[in-house]
Amino acid sequence: MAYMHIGKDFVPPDVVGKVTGRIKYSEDYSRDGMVYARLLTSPVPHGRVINIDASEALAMEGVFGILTADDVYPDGEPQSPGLKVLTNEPTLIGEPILAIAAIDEKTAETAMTKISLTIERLPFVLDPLDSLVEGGPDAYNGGNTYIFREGFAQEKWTTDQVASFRSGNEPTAEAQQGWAYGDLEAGFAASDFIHETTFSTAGYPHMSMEPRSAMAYWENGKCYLHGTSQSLSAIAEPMAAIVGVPLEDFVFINEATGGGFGQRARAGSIPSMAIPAKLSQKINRPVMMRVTREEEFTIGGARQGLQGWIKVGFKSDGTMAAMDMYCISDNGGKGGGGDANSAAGGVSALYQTEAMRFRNSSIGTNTAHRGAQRGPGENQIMAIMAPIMDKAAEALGLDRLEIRKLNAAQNGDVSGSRSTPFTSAYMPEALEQGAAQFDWEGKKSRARQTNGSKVRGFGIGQGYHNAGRSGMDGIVRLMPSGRLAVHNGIGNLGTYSYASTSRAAAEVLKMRWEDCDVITGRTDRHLPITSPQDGSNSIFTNTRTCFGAAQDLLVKMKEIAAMDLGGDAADYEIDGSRIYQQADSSVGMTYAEVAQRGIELGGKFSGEDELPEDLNRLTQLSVSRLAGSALMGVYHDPRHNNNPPGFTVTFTEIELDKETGKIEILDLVSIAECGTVVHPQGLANQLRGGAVWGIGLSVLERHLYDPQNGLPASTGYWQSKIPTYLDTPANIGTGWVDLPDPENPVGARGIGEPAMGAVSAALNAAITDALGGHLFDTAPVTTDMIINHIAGVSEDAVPLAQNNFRG
Amino acid sequence: MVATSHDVMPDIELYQPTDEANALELANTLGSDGWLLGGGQDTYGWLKDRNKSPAAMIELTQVDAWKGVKEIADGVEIGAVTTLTEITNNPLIQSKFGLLATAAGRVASPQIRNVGTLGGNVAQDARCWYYRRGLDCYRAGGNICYADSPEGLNREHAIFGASRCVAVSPSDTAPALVALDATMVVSSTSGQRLIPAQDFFVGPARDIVNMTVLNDGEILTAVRLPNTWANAEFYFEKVADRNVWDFALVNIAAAIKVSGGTIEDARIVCGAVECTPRRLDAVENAIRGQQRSEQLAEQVAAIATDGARPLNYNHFKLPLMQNLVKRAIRG
Amino acid sequence: MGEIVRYKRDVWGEEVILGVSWDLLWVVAVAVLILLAAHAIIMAALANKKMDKPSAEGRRVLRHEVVDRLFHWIMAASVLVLMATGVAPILGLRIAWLNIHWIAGLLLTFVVIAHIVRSLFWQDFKSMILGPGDFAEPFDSAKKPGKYSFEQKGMHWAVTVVVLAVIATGLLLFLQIDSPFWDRTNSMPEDQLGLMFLLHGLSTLALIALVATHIYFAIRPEKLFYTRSMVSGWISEDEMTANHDTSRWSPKEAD
Amino acid sequence: MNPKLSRRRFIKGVIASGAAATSTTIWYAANGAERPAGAVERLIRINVNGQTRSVDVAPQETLASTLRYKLGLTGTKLGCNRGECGACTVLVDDTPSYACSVLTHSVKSMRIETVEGLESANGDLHPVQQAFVEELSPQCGYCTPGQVMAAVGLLRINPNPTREEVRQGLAGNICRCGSYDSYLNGVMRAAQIG
Repeated sequence: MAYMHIGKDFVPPDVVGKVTGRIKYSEDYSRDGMVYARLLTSPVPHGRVINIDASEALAMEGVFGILTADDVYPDGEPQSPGLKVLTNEPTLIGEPILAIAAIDEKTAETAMTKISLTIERLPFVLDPLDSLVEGGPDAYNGGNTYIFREGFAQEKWTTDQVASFRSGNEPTAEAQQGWAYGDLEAGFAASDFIHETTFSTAGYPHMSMEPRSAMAYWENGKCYLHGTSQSLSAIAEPMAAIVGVPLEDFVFINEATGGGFGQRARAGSIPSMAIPAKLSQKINRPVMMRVTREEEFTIGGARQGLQGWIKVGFKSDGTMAAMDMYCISDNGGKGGGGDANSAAGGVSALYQTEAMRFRNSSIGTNTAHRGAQRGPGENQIMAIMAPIMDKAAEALGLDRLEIRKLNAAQNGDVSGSRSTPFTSAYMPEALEQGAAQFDWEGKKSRARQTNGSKVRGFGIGQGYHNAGRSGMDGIVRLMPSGRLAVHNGIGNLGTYSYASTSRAAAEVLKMRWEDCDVITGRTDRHLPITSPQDGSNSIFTNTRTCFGAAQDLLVKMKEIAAMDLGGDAADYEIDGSRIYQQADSSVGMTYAEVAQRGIELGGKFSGEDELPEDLNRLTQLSVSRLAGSALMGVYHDPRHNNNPPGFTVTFTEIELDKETGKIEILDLVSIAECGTVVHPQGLANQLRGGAVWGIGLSVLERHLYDPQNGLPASTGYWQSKIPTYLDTPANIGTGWVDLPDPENPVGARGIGEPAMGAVSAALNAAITDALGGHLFDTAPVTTDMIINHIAGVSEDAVPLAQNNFRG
Repeated sequence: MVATSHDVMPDIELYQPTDEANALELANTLGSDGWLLGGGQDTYGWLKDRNKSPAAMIELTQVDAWKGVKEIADGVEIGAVTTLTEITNNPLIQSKFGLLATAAGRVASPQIRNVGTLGGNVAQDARCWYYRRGLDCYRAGGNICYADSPEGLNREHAIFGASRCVAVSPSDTAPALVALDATMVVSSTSGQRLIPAQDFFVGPARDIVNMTVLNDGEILTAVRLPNTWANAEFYFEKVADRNVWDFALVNIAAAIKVSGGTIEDARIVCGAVECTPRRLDAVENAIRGQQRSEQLAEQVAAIATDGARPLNYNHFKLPLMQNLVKRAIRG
Repeated sequence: MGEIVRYKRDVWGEEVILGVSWDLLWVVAVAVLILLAAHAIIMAALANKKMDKPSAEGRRVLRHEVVDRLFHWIMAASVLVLMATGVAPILGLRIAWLNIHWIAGLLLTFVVIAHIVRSLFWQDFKSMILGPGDFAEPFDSAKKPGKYSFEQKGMHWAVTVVVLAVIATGLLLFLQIDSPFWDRTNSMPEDQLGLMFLLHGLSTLALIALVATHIYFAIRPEKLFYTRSMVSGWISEDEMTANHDTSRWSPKEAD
Repeated sequence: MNPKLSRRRFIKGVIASGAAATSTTIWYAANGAERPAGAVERLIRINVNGQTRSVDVAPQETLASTLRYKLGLTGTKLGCNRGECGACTVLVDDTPSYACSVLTHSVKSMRIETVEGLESANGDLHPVQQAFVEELSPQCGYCTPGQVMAAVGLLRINPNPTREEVRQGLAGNICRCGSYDSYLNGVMRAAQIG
């Protein structure tokens, strides 16, 4: 289908601001009388605040006040997992205990040192398996796990059970959660190749470039919060609740966000933004709270680390007949995360496993809080699975590409515990396209060729994430000026989807992009609700709402035209600036005229009544405030059917130096299978960025806590090993299948997360290939591990460890 | 700091002497209260964290006499506050002492090399994360090492020469200077001392809180490279986790004089394996007079790690070091 | 003057003992110097009133057997080495002191044990016992000691206590560093470790004071014959009768 | 061990441990001894983006602090404040430097350029900026000013770099979004435009 905007590049409105430095992130704002807050954070991994004596600090000149957990939770802290705004019951080092406001940061930091804090120290644990063993320490007050609707609980295995798991065996304890489909036993019985192993993957921090600084002030009873988030309008209501202010009196300002990657999607993952709001309310001054890199590490969250056991069976023809998977998920210091479940779902989706069983227990540790990070679960497990696929191919005498094609998801396929059908799926096409672009057939014979100390390795990776939601709202307004205002509540974290999805409205109305304005950036610009911008959903979800709202507008335009110019609404056609009769194009009116008429007519035309049912509260509020200002299209999106997948495929060629353990990526091609392409540059950026993240997961990034005392060791960019220019290839090939999805009006699905998983999978497979088929069963595979493997050195490191060098 | 992540520079006085005498006088007067500031890349973190609290900084980079590269009678003299970028790009160093140019070019990141100085790079403090976190370990004047214990995170730590402290020499240029048999020019108000690069660095057995032999009031003002090793065959390699920013897991600097395929003389030095750059005398002795070959490299590599004592997580440094020695000898 | 105890933060930021304040080293040094100088001045002032020095000529009696002399000098040497190596880094001297320190410490420990065993079973242990009667000795010029004078016994027991304290704490500290016999475990909590360092430091300071005093008396002219006896084993009969009650100490003749 | 931790004691511990180290380390503070005269004056003039500005600058102040909080030039971002990310990269006498890790006093006699100073008088974007827009190089944009400045600095000394040279030249700038490839495309395009 030929589109005017969909599939075309454009200049997103904020990009000039980004290259000139003019666009403002939360810490770039200032306000008269603004004071500066700094955080006093927990010095212990697990403790209880007994007393805070701030009298000496408060007596200092230039100190304006403090905020403690008692201020935030006058009725006591909620006994639930999840980050608190401030806490008296820290379960990780660096958790904010109080904030202090002063004339400048230096004074605040000095004042901090004059606060007398008495803390009772409690036992701590850094590795889930250490907590799981009977008698092991518990990360939380009241247990080491949290059971939904039941509260904190203790999950313990016998010493033998833990030891048996550690030595590579299937866990025998009952798991907290699980699902299964198909006949697992029959699947394994029918298998000619079975691979069984324990594995571990590292949790590691998000480390967005912008620390989660926030600034807040109160004016006329309203709270203005300059914050950072992935999800602009989705944040508003829950954030207002955390601050304790009615939604109508809360303005959230967030023009740009310096990266999110999962940890700024929901208010509960960035409650620290409420600190300046609460403090500002208490001391009656604007408060800026700059968050440091170390604090961003501590409260910025981390991917869940997985320790698990898998058993996979393949039939002689290469079909994945059965998959059994048991995970222990590291829930960190504040709980959270469903990585293991997603990992299992991802395996089911990508490899179309005939029978599958998934079991998981989530265990807390006194480490960074966990939550979604780019492709949570799927991206870790693909790094483990890809080398296994290759091993199966080798054992069964199949080509590595063929075994993937054989198991690939296609239209009509289903996946997951409920056997949910895909809205559409073209994985074989993606594999073929990738193979062609990479020249798999031409290159694959070079695998394991050596050149001096260097050896080549090839890898194919696949990525998946459920990539679309629905049920959100859309607002568009046709202004008397003839311009279209597309109200879009997606956060601006660098995907440009707030703009690219808005173009679906322009598409419907056939308007030039130059005649459209995306209204976003702050909630008092009256935004519709949208889903949190996580789970790669925005492209799918918000093209639906923008398209729908524009359709509603178009219907109204036609009604007005018919009303004023005669005939039936269905007789009218549009061209982007005029609405006219199909039969006689001279009978018509301009968009500006229609807009003006809409305002005059009022009622449903200008958003005053006949609004869709089930509009979200925020949307209602926005519409009520916009009512009468323009001809409005308002839309509530119904639920979609089935599972819209985002699929990726990556082919890579590496050179591994057997003497240094270093790898160099010689070639890397990533292909997206995400329905119709909405924004090619944006899509390419997601594939490139996903590649860098995949490299981080596979070979670099880490999460270090000192086992002796729980101190975090990887609090900055240096120690957490964020990939640089020189750790990533100079060229990343990209491509896309570009076949439309039926559940989306423009045929689009999301892609952000799978863009990473395919790369982590391909890279791990390539390393295994280069090492002649050695499986590390872990991610990342770092330089030292490669050297040790080649030299036959074994260290006293625990293979299933979490939060240290092995995971 | 443990409880609060300090991030703001606290009040500290700053002196910016522009002539040598004034700078030395300040260093002498301020003594241990004065922090010598080169490019500052190993300064501001300490200060922002409030883990070190000098009363004043003495900026050395405004003293022109301590900057630049010049030819002297027997070689080249490099001012201690010459930036690493300048050293990397200097034609004289590139042509005669390419080893140092290469090593300087592998330090940290371009921006750090743009302001970081040679003196600062060789005199920088240990990068052990426990120490950098402000813990009161041996190196900070305390009575314990957190890294060397059965559970300590010591992947990046020493395999040689540990004495209570297991930190390693983090510098990339230091091994090159030792390999080139450089002389360190150390000045103070009471005069100048010339110290061979090899003796400039000090391990924890002798001094557990300092990495160099500089005393209070002394300033490293220049580094002299004798012509002895000019235009020898050089080999430098740094293996680090990331190819930017990271300190070496192991690095190697070698200067080898070859004549008709025979190794006449050699100096081979590894960094990041000991608290000081480690000169591999035994390897040098083993290859002197031998034909430079793959076979020789294979034969002698194991000697390099004789006496190594790995910790819990750094066994990999032994094969890595052997492999780098092989590569250096192989050429 | 500084404080007696130095503190540090443990990993939790909690204040724990780090060790003794080495400012006390100077306090001890100055105090000992002043006291000994005062003693020397007073002795010099009293010198003319003193009776004649007993002659070293004549019959010789055995005061210290060769094995005991050997023990003494090994202990003396190891203590001096221990003090020198322990104090060197405090003074900022860059020497590789630690290995020498613990080797000397082990030597001292073995010799001390040997000495204790020997003194209990093969020597006249009673001669060193400090009884209530001994305390009258300094105030009664008529009263002479047996083999050891009150001052000698006092010095010996003070050194005994302090050396045992140094050894006990030193051995515990030795366990905290790597040695050829074990890898360190960091098993001692930081506050206990600090306490050990404090006790080791305090007993070291006491030992320094005692050793200085001991050496001072050893080289005082009127006591020099004792020092000679620790080298060659004998004192003259004249020296014995002048300083000792022969009814309480009757040594055999020296070879 | 005492499970209770008093913060006041803890602070005292900091001070005590500082004092403890005094005798042996070459740094450490402040027993109140007289310090020599000649320390820097706070009121200085600095040349930023071609304009000379008078600013009150504390001796220990970093250039990033001065730019952001004294001069309101918030285009220079603080990503880590430790020289580990490059978001604060500015040009000092044409040389890319981390503004978080340079003292303002150290560069007071030099030309400082920030991202705000790149556009021409008529508002045209600098070729690097223009190319970054065309290639859609930024994602979240937080590292972008640093990437721009590093690229401008590189092109001044090497107007026609190879892709590999650009990669090396920009290596001191982290992009957590992973937009490296897009930035490289941008710089290569800028070299053509420029």
